[in-house]
Parts: sequence; structure tokens; C-alpha cells
Amino acid sequence: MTCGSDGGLERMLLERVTVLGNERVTEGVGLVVLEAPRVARGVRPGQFVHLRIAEGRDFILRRPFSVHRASGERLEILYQVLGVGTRALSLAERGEEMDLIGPLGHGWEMPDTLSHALLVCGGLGSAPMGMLAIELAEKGVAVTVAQGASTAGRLVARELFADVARRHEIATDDGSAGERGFVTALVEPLVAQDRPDIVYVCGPEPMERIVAAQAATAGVPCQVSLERLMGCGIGACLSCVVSTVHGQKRACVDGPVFNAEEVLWASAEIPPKY
Amino acid sequence: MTCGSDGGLERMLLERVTVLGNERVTEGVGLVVLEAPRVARGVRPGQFVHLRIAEGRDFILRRPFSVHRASGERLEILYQVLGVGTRALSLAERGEEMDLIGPLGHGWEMPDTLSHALLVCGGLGSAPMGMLAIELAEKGVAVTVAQGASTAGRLVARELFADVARRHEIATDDGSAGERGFVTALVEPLVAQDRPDIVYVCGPEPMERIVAAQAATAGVPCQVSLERLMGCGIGACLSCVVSTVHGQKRACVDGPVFNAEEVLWASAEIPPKY
Amino acid sequence: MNHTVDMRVRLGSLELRNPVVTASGTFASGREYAGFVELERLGAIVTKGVSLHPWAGNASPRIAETASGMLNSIGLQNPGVEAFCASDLVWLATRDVPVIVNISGHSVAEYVAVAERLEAEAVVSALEVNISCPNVDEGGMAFGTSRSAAAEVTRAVRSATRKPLIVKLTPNVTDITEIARAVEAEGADGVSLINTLLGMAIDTDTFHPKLARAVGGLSGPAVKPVAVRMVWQVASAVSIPVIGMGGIATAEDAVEFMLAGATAVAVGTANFVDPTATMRITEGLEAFCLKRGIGRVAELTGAVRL
Amino acid sequence: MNHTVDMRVRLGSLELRNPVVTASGTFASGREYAGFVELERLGAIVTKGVSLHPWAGNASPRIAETASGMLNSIGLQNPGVEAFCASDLVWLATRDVPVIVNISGHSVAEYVAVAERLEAEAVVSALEVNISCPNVDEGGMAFGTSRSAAAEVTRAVRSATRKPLIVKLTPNVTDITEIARAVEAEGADGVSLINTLLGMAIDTDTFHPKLARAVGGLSGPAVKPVAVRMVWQVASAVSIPVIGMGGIATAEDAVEFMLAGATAVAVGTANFVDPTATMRITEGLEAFCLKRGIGRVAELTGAVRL
Ligand SMILES: Cc1cc2nc3c(=O)[nH]c(=O)nc-3n(C[C@H](O)[C@H](O)[C@H](O)COP(=O)(O)OP(=O)(O)OC[C@H]3O[C@@H](n4cnc5c(N)ncnc54)[C@H](O)[C@@H]3O)c2cc1C
Ligand SMILES: Cc1cc2nc3c(=O)[nH]c(=O)nc-3n(C[C@H](O)[C@H](O)[C@H](O)COP(=O)(O)OP(=O)(O)OC[C@H]3O[C@@H](n4cnc5c(N)ncnc54)[C@H](O)[C@@H]3O)c2cc1C
Ligand SMILES: Cc1cc2nc3c(=O)[nH]c(=O)nc-3n(C[C@H](O)[C@H](O)[C@H](O)COP(=O)(O)O)c2cc1C
Ligand SMILES: Cc1cc2nc3c(=O)[nH]c(=O)nc-3n(C[C@H](O)[C@H](O)[C@H](O)COP(=O)(O)O)c2cc1C
Ligand code: FES
Ligand code: FES
Repeated sequence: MTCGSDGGLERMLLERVTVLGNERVTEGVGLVVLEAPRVARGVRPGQFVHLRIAEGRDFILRRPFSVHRASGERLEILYQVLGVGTRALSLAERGEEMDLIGPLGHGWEMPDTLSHALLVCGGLGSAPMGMLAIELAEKGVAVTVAQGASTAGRLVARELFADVARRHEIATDDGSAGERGFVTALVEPLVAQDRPDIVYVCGPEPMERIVAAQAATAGVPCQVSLERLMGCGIGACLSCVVSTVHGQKRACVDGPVFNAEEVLWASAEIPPKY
Repeated sequence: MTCGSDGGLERMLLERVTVLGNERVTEGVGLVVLEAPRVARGVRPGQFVHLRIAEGRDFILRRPFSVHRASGERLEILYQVLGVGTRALSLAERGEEMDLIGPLGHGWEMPDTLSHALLVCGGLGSAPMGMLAIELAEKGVAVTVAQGASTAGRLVARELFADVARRHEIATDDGSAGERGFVTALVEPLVAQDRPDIVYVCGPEPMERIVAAQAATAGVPCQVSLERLMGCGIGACLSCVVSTVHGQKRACVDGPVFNAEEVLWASAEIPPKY
Repeated sequence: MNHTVDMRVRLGSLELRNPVVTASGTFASGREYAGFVELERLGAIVTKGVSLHPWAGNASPRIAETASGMLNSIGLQNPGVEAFCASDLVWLATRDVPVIVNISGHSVAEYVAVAERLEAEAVVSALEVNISCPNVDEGGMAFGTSRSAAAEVTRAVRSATRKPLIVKLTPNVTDITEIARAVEAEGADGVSLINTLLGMAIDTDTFHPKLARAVGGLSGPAVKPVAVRMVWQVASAVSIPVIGMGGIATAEDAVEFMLAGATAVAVGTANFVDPTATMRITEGLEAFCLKRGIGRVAELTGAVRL
Repeated sequence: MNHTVDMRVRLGSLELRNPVVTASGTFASGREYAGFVELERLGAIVTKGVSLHPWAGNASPRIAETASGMLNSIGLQNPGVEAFCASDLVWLATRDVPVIVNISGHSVAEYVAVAERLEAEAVVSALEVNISCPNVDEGGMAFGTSRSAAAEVTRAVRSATRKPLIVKLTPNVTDITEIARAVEAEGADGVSLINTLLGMAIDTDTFHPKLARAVGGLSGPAVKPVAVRMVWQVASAVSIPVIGMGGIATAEDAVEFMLAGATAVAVGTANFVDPTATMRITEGLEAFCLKRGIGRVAELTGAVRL
């Protein structure tokens, strides 16, 4: 069952989807492939879906996931197993059905004038960056990726970035790949050397905040993807607010991607653990 | 994991069991076969198990089910799909694990002096009668079964009874098999002709009550298996009480089988629907 | 056997085409759900709470999932009644559906001012006075936990509006019938219940409460037994209609509330899980009546057999 | 990093070997669970409610499952204190585990009589005064919903016993801290909470309430957020120890209650689903402390980070 949305708003659908595959990527991270013809066709980089994972259960809220890649009728979601929802997702088997609402939110802005982009991602922050890197490369934009993780094994989507990026720099906390240290240490030299037209960031919020400041210092526009706990996912419940210079915005419909300079970081706190 | 009980009480176990098979018997009725080596060995006719059906869910109480048959390491449960628990049970697949507590309660009394027994069952009341009929027949007791159902297709365990009973009388509401009408109409002539030493009854409580009265009139001892909603299943919570001439008894440990003459029927009401 | 069901119900002078309305704060003003729901098939849209001045709401995180439920501490974030009229009401005026505006205030005067501002808006079919929000520091639930304060707010708003007046009650009280009777005595045309139960959840990894505000309101299937009980108590205690809510996710849940005494039912948290929940429940309710040979859905109200 | 955890906690003068006790009415006197649980490893056994005279309890059906919870209307069926002493206490005397007897009455005098009868029984380590049972017509919850009645029962039982006195509070009140302070002022050595939330469920096939008594007490995971909130409020309001309960099914749940301010925790409904629940939770609690380098489990009490 699918049903379309009102004219005025972004076109969002409630779509019944089928699991085509679900595999472990690394410790605690999985990749699920969904057959979702209608949503897959409409989704743009940085948008997300609101997934109903386990219908049999008495009650479970939907869970939001960025679309990692979309091709034809397929959606790929890269997920980290954290709690009850993602654990259930990790157990979903080929052929199972679930439903999702999507595509949701405003994705990454990709001005036509772009010639060089820097993508900075930490940990699972690479999830919403897959489609972005691919589309930018297809448009002929030179893509540089700065990717950080705790250890080499957790550099998820590393191959994808290696394929499409002109340059792919890595930092790991334990030095098992690339530089030892935080990904933020890579950003300053990259901004200086490569002079990107834009910086895209996704990762833990403290890291996003630092990169946003680095971009601001260099005078480069910066976009960040923010996460909030989401109830409805479609703008109705106000559980996902982000404080911005333009007041409180809903991450689900006004984001999840924001211009970094709009975000009032001090009050934009995410749950401590994530 | 299994663990034994205290000396004084009936020996009950918490056993991890595996589904060996689960098939539809008729509309809304299924038969599940469980590998339950320890409980299967100890169970006696009329006893039951308290089954934890769906562990993944937030919360679901155990559900009590009579043991229909036990052979070697296997338990067979005949179940009617009524609500959330039995629906989940109907979806259990071969190889799935669950746990159960058992064997529970006092089963049917089978005095050594028995030479002829009448088993009266209505609907799913045949569930706890399977083992009973088999064991009686093995002991050389002549078994007569009076079985009632709404229609021929719902005469569950009909073959089992046909196999082991010396006499097998049937009544259906729609007359599609045996007499048209209620099973209670069969009882009076059977008691008069066959002169059983005992009457065993299981079925909807109003039917049990009528048969108990018929047996009392004929001066034949009568045992009834009663159902109550059960919390703990082991005697601790007092959710399953039955009013008897000896005061309030717990169906789970003092029953589910009672001497019919002890039961105070008026107050012993079951939920309307069942 | 009937082949149609009269689905209409009456809340005082207000007739609804069916008993299924939205629960305040879970459906905004309906716009976001217009892609999933035929708004014209709703009994009414009950809007998110509106106050005199803009309210910023509470810090994030504002929600947490719990067993069969969720906590929220949104805190009545809203742009104020003026902006609400200029935007939401203008949009709602284009839709053929009764609109019940949920109003809030930090003081009796603020409640009155909101009611006065809405009085001239023809699109507003009724007011629902929220004296039960556990998520604001001043006012909110405090009005709903005291008989005299509840009476005072009701009296004041009553004198400010000729529209049907529904008072929304909090379950966080010793005796909800006492509050219900008090607002009935002051001229409320109906009561709606329950608002959320005050709850808390703590993250055992971080030791922080899961909500930034520490406590929030519990909603969803978990609270349904408490809600059904209170609807039953209140329906037995007052003679004005009751709008029942709290954990409704299926048509059977809606029936349960009506049997307990509700004239209409509101669907809240279930919208998040299934954005088409209101439609599914309305259809299911009609099918339930058809199957049982019930000609008017209103026959279900209070039909519990004791 | 510690390699052992000091699991002891103190409830006034009573020391428990660990914080995990049983919730009254869900574990009888422990005998039925002896095959599944090493009773000696429990912090304490809290018995089913005992009254002066035998009580028959309510009609059947007495339980109903709800979303993540259950309703019960057992109604304190018990054989009376005399029979209890002759049977359960004699058996309990053979086990090396603290025994807390939960007592009930229809009147203050009955509470006192039960306490007096138990005073001489050395096996009884403490009394838990149930002023919060929603399932009896007279007394029961009525004592727990009024500050003065709660104070009166506490005062009377206090003067009848030198054993540690715990008062069990009902969540069905507007302000539980007010009741907690009242019983503290009358000399209670601790409070336990929550008892069940009053709830109702209706069968939509038969239109009958699912419980013969119509209403009953809601317990299980569904109520946990309400319970944690109340434990947090009460622990902040009084200086006597709090025994926290309501929906505890895992070690993390127990941690959550301790963080909120509980000194000990009780496991109730979870025993029905998993008869080994108390052991699993005790082991998990110890493992939690070990992993986090917490040397004394008591450090968790009130450690929520606001
Ligand atoms: C727009 C958006 C896109 C997202 N994309 C992805 C993605 O592509 N891949 C992915 O793995 N995750 C993504 N997330 C996060 C994902 O939604 C959560 O990890 C997931 O909901 C956790 O569900 P759970 O039931 O497993 O955990 P829960 O049991 O609900 O929570 C476990 C822990 O994780 C924290 N947590 C849960 N959800 C979030 C959240 N949204 N933000 C921050 N912390 C959270 C909780 O506070 C808790 O501490 C995205 C979130 C948003 C808002
Ligand atoms: C000792 C004992 C032995 C039993 N043996 C069998 C058996 O062999 N086969 C079988 O199919 N069933 C048996 N039952 C009944 C079985 O336990 C219930 O049908 C089952 O628990 C229903 O679970 P559910 O989740 O599907 O239904 P629920 O959703 O819990 O309930 C659906 C409807 O069935 C009613 N109901 C549920 N449980 C009972 C009960 N125990 N007694 C009466 N009405 C009930 C409810 O009130 C409700 O109206 C036995 C019950 C007892 C006490
Ligand atoms: C996110 C959220 C926001 C809410 N906001 C309001 C509100 O603004 N005004 C109000 O009266 N009730 C509000 N409520 C309470 C609901 O209207 C409803 O009373 C409650 O959630 C119980 O119903 P449910 O279990 O179906 O959600 C809110 C509930 C939720 C979950
Ligand atoms: C079947 C049942 C019987 C109960 N009997 C009593 C009782 O006799 N005395 C009492 O104080 N509380 C009684 N309670 C309440 C529990 O002790 C406990 O306070 C409540 O169930 C919440 O905890 P839980 O969610 O872990 O069950 C009973 C609860 C249940 C479920
Ligand atoms: S998740 Fe509901 S408004 Fe964003
Ligand atoms: S089911 Fe608990 S005492 Fe029988």
C-alpha cells in the first residue's frame, strides 16, 4: 500500500517494502537492502525514511534511517545496532515485509556551481554520505572524503568512498588506518589545500560542531546532518527540534540537513550516548 | 536450562524446549510437537504445561496448555487459536525454542480398580483426553468416548479416540457427524448401558456441569478438568481459584482436575467466551 | 442485519460524522497528515495546544520509548494564538472537517485571552481546555489536579466563549470524578481524558534521565487500562459527553472506550506508528458495528455489561 | 577495577544481602518458587498480604493481560494471620532469608491486630503495611489515598511493633510525596512503591469487563515509567529508604529504580513470566556493578545525573 501526500508539502509516501538482503558489515553494523520502488525513485541524498521495524510487537515507534544508497527500486540502509529497534532490524530476513514513510526531510543542498566538495564523516556518519558522494561524482564535482572511525574495521563505506572520491583521507583513533587521531585534524589542511566550495558533515554532534567552526573560519559554506529522537517523522509532534538562528526547526521536515551557520550548537544537544 | 523443584511439592521443571512440528488440524486448531525430554518423561494424563510463547515481545504472560500426548521425549499440544498467545503459537516454526514449566497440576485420577471409563469431551476438551484414553486402554480399561463438536470437521482427536476406545459416540450441533445435538444427550444412555466405573469430563464449563449432574444421578464418580486464567501456574498468585466444598482451591496446583462433587459450580464461572 | 451504520455522534451541540478524532499534540493541525489521511473523514481535528504567547517548549531529548508506550516532554511548544490563526486556521478553513482547538495558559487570564481570540473564528467548532499538561512548569497540570482551580479555569473560559467547551482532564489525580463533576458544574459541554500519566525513564548507561526535563507524559497502549477505567468512572459520574483516549491503536480499543462510556474517541500516539491509524480505526469501528448488527455507533456508548 | 561487589543494602536496622526482594502477592511465601530460585539468595521474601481474618478475595476472572502488563483483582485472598503463622511462617523459619510480612486490614484496629500477632514471631524481619490495595472494598487503597488515614494507620501499627516498618504506597494519588512524608513523620522506617495502578479492560466480544470485579490493579513493564517517576519524587522528599517496584523485569530495570533513589527493589509480575527472574536480576545487577567498577551496589541509590 502506498499513498501520496498533499500538494503543498514534499511528496512523502507510506510504502510497503520487502527485505532483499541484510548483512553484517562490521561489528555492530549492518546493511539492509529494501525493495521500495516508489521511495527509491524519489529519494535524494541526505533524505531519510521512517521505518516500522517490528509490526508483531505490541508497540514500537518507527525509527529514522538515512538512505545510504538508492538504485532503481532498491534502498540501502547502513545501520548501527544500538537498541531494541536496530537489534530487530539486524534480525530481519530476506523476504520479510515492513513499511516505511519516505523520502523524508531536506537532503544535502547541491548547488549547480559546485566544483569541489569536502565530505567529512565520523563513524556511522558515512550513512547519509554514500548517495551524496556518488551523485556529486556523477555531476563531475571533485569529491574529497575525510573519514574517521575508532579503528580500521569500522570505516564503513570505505570502498564506496575510495571508488568515487578523488581523494580519500582517513583517521582512526587507534591508528590502524590512516592518521592516528580524530577526523577533525584532517579537515584544516584539506580545506586549506583543496579549497572546497562546500563542506558536508555527518557524525557525532561534537565533531560536527568543530568541523562547522573550521569551515566557518575558512569561509567555506558548511552543511550538517543532525539527528534527533523522532516521533512522527513528518513534522507533527515537535519531538525533533533543533535550535537555529531562525528559531526552533524540526529536524524531520526542516532538516535533517541544516546550514551549519544556522545551528545554535549550545542548545542543540543530542542524547549523550550517540 | 532446567531446574528441579523442592522436595515437598510435585516435581516441576523449567525446561527449554524445541518445536519439532506445528500443523493445522482444522480451522483454528493446531497441534504443536515439542521436544521436551524431561517434562515429557514425567507428565501424567490431565497435567499441563505453562508455556512461554513469544520471548521477543516486551511482555507476555505464559499460557497453560494440557498435554495431549506424550511419547518418549515429545509432548503434543492441541491448541485452539483464540488470541495473541495462541496466534503466536500457531506461527511457531520447526526448530524454534521456547520454554515451559511442567508438568503441572494434578491429572486425572486412575484408580487401579477401574474396568470401564467414560470420557466425555466437548470441543477442545479432547485436548487433555488423548493421553488419558491411551493410558487407560493400555491398562486394559474399557474406554468409551462421547465426543461433541459444532461440526464434523471440529471433532479433534477423533482418530485417536477411534483407535483406542472400545466405543466412540459422536454428537455435532449441525448433525454432520453422529447425533445432531449436544454431547450431553449421549451421556445418559451411555451411563445407563455401559455402567462405567468413572466419568471423565472436559469441555465448556456449562457442559461439564451437566455431565457432572448426570453422573451424580447415576451414582458414578466423575472427574472434571477446569480452566482458569493463570498467572504463575505454580500456585503462588491465586488468579486461578475454583470454589469447592473444601474452600477455594487453585486450579493450577490443586487441579486442573477436580472431583466433580467437590466443585461449587454456581460461583465457578469461567470467562463468558471460552 | 443492518447494511449501514449511523456513525454520527453528538458532543453537546456539535455533531461529528463519526466518533474518531485526533488527540491534541499528535496530529499538529492535520496538514502533515493530509497525505496519509482523508481529513474530511475524521470526526474532528483536535489541534496541538495553543497559548496566548509563543511557547518554546522544553529542551531535547523530548521523547523516549517505553514498554508499549512513550514519554514526551514537548512542553506545548507553539507559535501563539495569533500565528496559529494566521496559519493553521486559514489552512483548516479550506477543509471540511470540524476543528477543535486545544488551548493552554500559564494563568486563568491567559486561557481566557486565547478563548476570546478564537471566539470570532468561525472555523473553530469547539475549544478543548487543557488543564492537564504535565510538561509545563506553571499552570498546565496544576489546574487539573485541584478541583477549585479546574472549576475556576472552566468558569472563566465558559464566560469567554459560546462555542462548545470541552475540558481535558489529567489522570494524575486521586479522584478524577471529582474534577469532572467540578468542570461540569461550571458549564463544560464535555470532558476529554486522559492526558498523559507523569513518568520518567533513566538511561542506565549514562545515568541521565532519558528526557532532558527528567519527567514527561506517558502515552500509548501501556496506559489504556488506566484510561478505560477513568473513562468508565467519569462517564458514570457526569452527564456530559466524554471523549476517551489513551493508547487507542485499533478499532477494538475504540470500542472498549465507547463501552466504558465514551461518546467519541481520540487517537494520539498511534498516529506516529501508523499515520493512517485514524482511518483504519474509523473503518474498523464501522465494520465492528455492521458485524454485530449495531445500527448506530452511539449505541456502544456505556454499553459495558457489568 | 573491582572484582567483587558489596551487594548489601540497609533498610533502617535491617540489612539485606542484596537489594532484590520479591513483590508482595506475586511470590506467595516463596515455597512455590523454591524449585526455581535459591531463596537464600534473595534480599528478602516479601509475603502475600495477610489480614486478621481469612479473606476470600474476589470473583473470577481475576487477571487479564494488557499491553506490557496485567490487571489483577485477587483481592488479598488469604487464610488469615493465624493460619499464616502456623503454615507459612513455620516453613519460612527453615530458610535462611529475611522475611517481610505484608499486612492488610479493613480498619486500623485490624492492621494493629495483625502486627501484634506477628510481633512475637522471630522469623518476621519487618512488616510491610499495605495501605494501597485497589482490590478490596473497605480499607485497602482508601488508607493510602488520604494523608491523614495513611498517617493514622502508620501511627497505630508503629505503636504495635518494634520491627522495622515499611509502608507500601499507592500510585493512585495526586501527590505521592505528601503521603510518603506523612508516614515518615509517623515513624515508618521505609516506604515501598508502587502498588498497582487502578485499571480496567473490557472484552469487546462479550461487552463484559475482563475482570469479574470490573476494575483491578495494573502491574508489569507498562507501569515502570510511572513507578520510576514516583520513586524519584519520594526519594527526594523523604530520608527513609525506598523500596522501588513496578515493572522490573531485567537488571537494567532494577538499576533504573536504584538510580531514581531506591535502596532496594522488588520483582513482581516478572516472576510469572520467568520464575527465575529474581536470580537473573540479582546476577545482572552484580554484573552491572562489576562492569562499571562500582564497588558497592548502594552507590547506585539516587545516582541519577540530572
Ligand atoms: C534523520 C536520521 C537519520 C538517521 N540515520 C541513521 C542511519 O543511517 N544509520 C543508523 O544506524 N542510525 C541512523 N539514525 C539513528 C537511528 O535512528 C537510531 O540509532 C535508532 O533509532 C536507534 O533505535 P534503537 O531502537 O536501536 O535504539 P533505542 O533503544 O531507541 O536507543 C538506544 C540508544 O540510542 C540512542 N538513540 C536512539 N535514536 C537516536 C537518534 N535518532 N539520535 C541519537 N541517538 C539515538 C538512544 O537515546 C539510546 O541511548 C538516524 C537518525 C535520524 C534522526
Ligand atoms: C489447565 C489448562 C489447560 C488448558 N489446555 C488447553 C489446551 O490443551 N488447548 C487449548 O487450546 N487451550 C487450553 N487451555 C486454554 C488456553 O490456556 C487459552 O486458550 C490460552 O491461554 C489463550 O491464550 P491467547 O493469548 O490465545 O488468548 P487471550 O488473548 O489471552 O484470550 C482470548 C480469549 O480467550 C479467553 N481465555 C484465555 N485463556 C483462557 C483460559 N485459560 N480459560 C478460559 N478462557 C480463556 C480470554 O478470556 C479471551 O476472551 C488450557 C487452560 C488451562 C487453564
Ligand atoms: C507528543 C505528544 C504531544 C502532546 N501534546 C498535547 C497537547 O498539546 N495538548 C493536550 O491536551 N494533550 C497533548 N498530548 C496528550 C494526547 O493528546 C493524549 O491525551 C495522550 O497522548 C493519550 O493518548 P494516546 O495514548 O493515544 O497518545 C500530547 C501527547 C503526545 C504523545
Ligand atoms: C497478582 C498480584 C497480587 C498482588 N498482591 C499484593 C498484595 O497482596 N499486597 C501488596 O502490597 N501488593 C500486592 N501486589 C502488588 C505488587 O506487590 C507490586 O506492588 C505491583 O505488582 C507492581 O510491581 P510489578 O509490576 O513488578 O508486579 C500484587 C500484584 C499482583 C500482580
Ligand atoms: S519527528 Fe515529529 S516533528 Fe519531527
Ligand atoms: S495460576 Fe497462580 S496460583 Fe494458580
